[in-house]
Amino acid sequence: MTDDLTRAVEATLFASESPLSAEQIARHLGGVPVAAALAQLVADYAGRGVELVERGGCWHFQTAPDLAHVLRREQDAPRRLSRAAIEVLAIIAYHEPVSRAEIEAIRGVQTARGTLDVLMEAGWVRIAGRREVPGRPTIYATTTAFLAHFGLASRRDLPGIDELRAAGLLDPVDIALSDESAD
Amino acid sequence: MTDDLTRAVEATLFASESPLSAEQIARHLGGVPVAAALAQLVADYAGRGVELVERGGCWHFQTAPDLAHVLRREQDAPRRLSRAAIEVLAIIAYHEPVSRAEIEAIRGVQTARGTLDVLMEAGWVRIAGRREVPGRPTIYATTTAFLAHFGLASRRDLPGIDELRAAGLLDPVDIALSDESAD
Amino acid sequence: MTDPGDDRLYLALDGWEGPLDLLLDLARRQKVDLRQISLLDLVDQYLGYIARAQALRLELAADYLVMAAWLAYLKSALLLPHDPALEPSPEELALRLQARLQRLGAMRDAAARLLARDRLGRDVWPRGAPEGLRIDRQTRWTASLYDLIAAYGTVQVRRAPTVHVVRDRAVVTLESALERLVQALGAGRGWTDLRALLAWLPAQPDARLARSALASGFAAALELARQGRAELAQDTAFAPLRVRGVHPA
Repeated sequence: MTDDLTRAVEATLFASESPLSAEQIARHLGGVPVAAALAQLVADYAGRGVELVERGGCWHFQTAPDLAHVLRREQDAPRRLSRAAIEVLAIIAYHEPVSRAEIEAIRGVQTARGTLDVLMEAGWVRIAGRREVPGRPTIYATTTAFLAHFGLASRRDLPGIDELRAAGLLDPVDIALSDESAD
Repeated sequence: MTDDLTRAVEATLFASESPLSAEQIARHLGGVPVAAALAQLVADYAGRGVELVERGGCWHFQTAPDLAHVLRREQDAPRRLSRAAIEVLAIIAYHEPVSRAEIEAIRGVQTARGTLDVLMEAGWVRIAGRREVPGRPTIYATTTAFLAHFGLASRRDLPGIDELRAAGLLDPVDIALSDESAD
Repeated sequence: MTDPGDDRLYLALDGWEGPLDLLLDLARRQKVDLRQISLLDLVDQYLGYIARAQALRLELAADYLVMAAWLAYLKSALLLPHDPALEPSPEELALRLQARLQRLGAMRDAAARLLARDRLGRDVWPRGAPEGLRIDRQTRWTASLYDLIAAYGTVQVRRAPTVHVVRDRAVVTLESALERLVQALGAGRGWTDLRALLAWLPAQPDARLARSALASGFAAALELARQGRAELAQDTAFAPLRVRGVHPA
């Protein structure tokens, strides 16, 4: 059975919002010496999930260092790529290695710097060196993680232009015009 | 020597900023059952200056109640509730879920607009839907924070609730009958 | 006003939460279990209290007065010989009032017992400085192969010079409709349904061709009317449009 002073020290340290020196604890408890109680608590908590430690003359409870991994947990937050990002990714996949200026030329739109960052953060795009032309622009290529995510054995598995056209993905005809007989 | 799971549960509860249900702890620790570890910890801490308690299905460590006098500080005085507020809180706790009209029938007086707001702001009372009777009145119930604040493991621990129920004093309130004096 | 107890009563006027609260307070002064209070005494005490408050010209909320009237009625009903026609009976009403007082009293006691418990933040404390459980949210980007390919298709389409192709289709031009109409009107017919004049269409006309012919024919008729070479008439809205040629004398 824990004695009352030890219990009081224990509760005081537990409830305190900041580490306390032995003097502060003693003052809080009416001026009694607390060194023995602190030693007792250190022994009581040894090997538990929580321990009593002294840092710079002040005492506080902390979770055992070997359990740090328990207190941090990773959680996946799935997010869909933006339309711009997936367009840039597609251009890199079909044209790699490709520079940013080339990507912009193909898209016909400026590419926000963040878009390439997102793709690199996702692990799908990597810097593949520099092109040996004036200005030595950085060139980008896809990664094996890209192939894995999209279930491709290699880039050759990407459907070719002819297949895209056959699938109607390159049909330039204005849909509104060709649909007239429906009314 | 405390086993690893118990230590992990102990550290998790110590580190958490709010009470955790057994399911939350288990999920945090990767899906292992934690009931035995919780029981072990309750036993370990019994009689110490800190104890492990369950409130409304959620667990947290708190200081032992008998040390209140040692730990109480000036700034701890919680905001005083008005008599009306504490009475309304008791009525909700013992009768929940209960509508405003039913609360007023018991108290024989209209409830000031701010009274329920204060209780909801304190986090002790929540809106529990609507009663499916004409007018679909909003009904109120207490929260786990209410149980935690008043040190109740569940509503069954409300002081005297069994006797009150046996005496018929918690029967559904008949607004029409109890309202004859106001006609 | 000589009884200091009365003073307390009056001074506490604002302290009551309605007439039921005052009744409960008065009932508790009888210092017996609420189930055994003398209701007649209680009614007298309440009415006496109200009377003194009025004598002192204290402002009483209306519901105190309503309760006073109701209690006076209850008292007279209880004292008068039993009238079997009264429904509910005065005894039943008295019991209900007692039940209400008991219920309110029980809740008031319960509230006091709740307040006296070891309350978190007043008697017991949670950990003062919890480390907190960190949940690192790691963004996992997703996209499907279809998204990728479709996006590339979009880019390619945007790159390609836009070619708008209007499908070849059977139309009756305004010129040919004008020509037809002039011919038909030239034959010196009287008023004729415009549609009849367009009957030179093939026997099984394509629906779109017929529509085109009608539209062009209508436009041609308007043009001829504008030029003074034809007249148009319609009896009512949506009635057949009739047309006849105007030949210079």
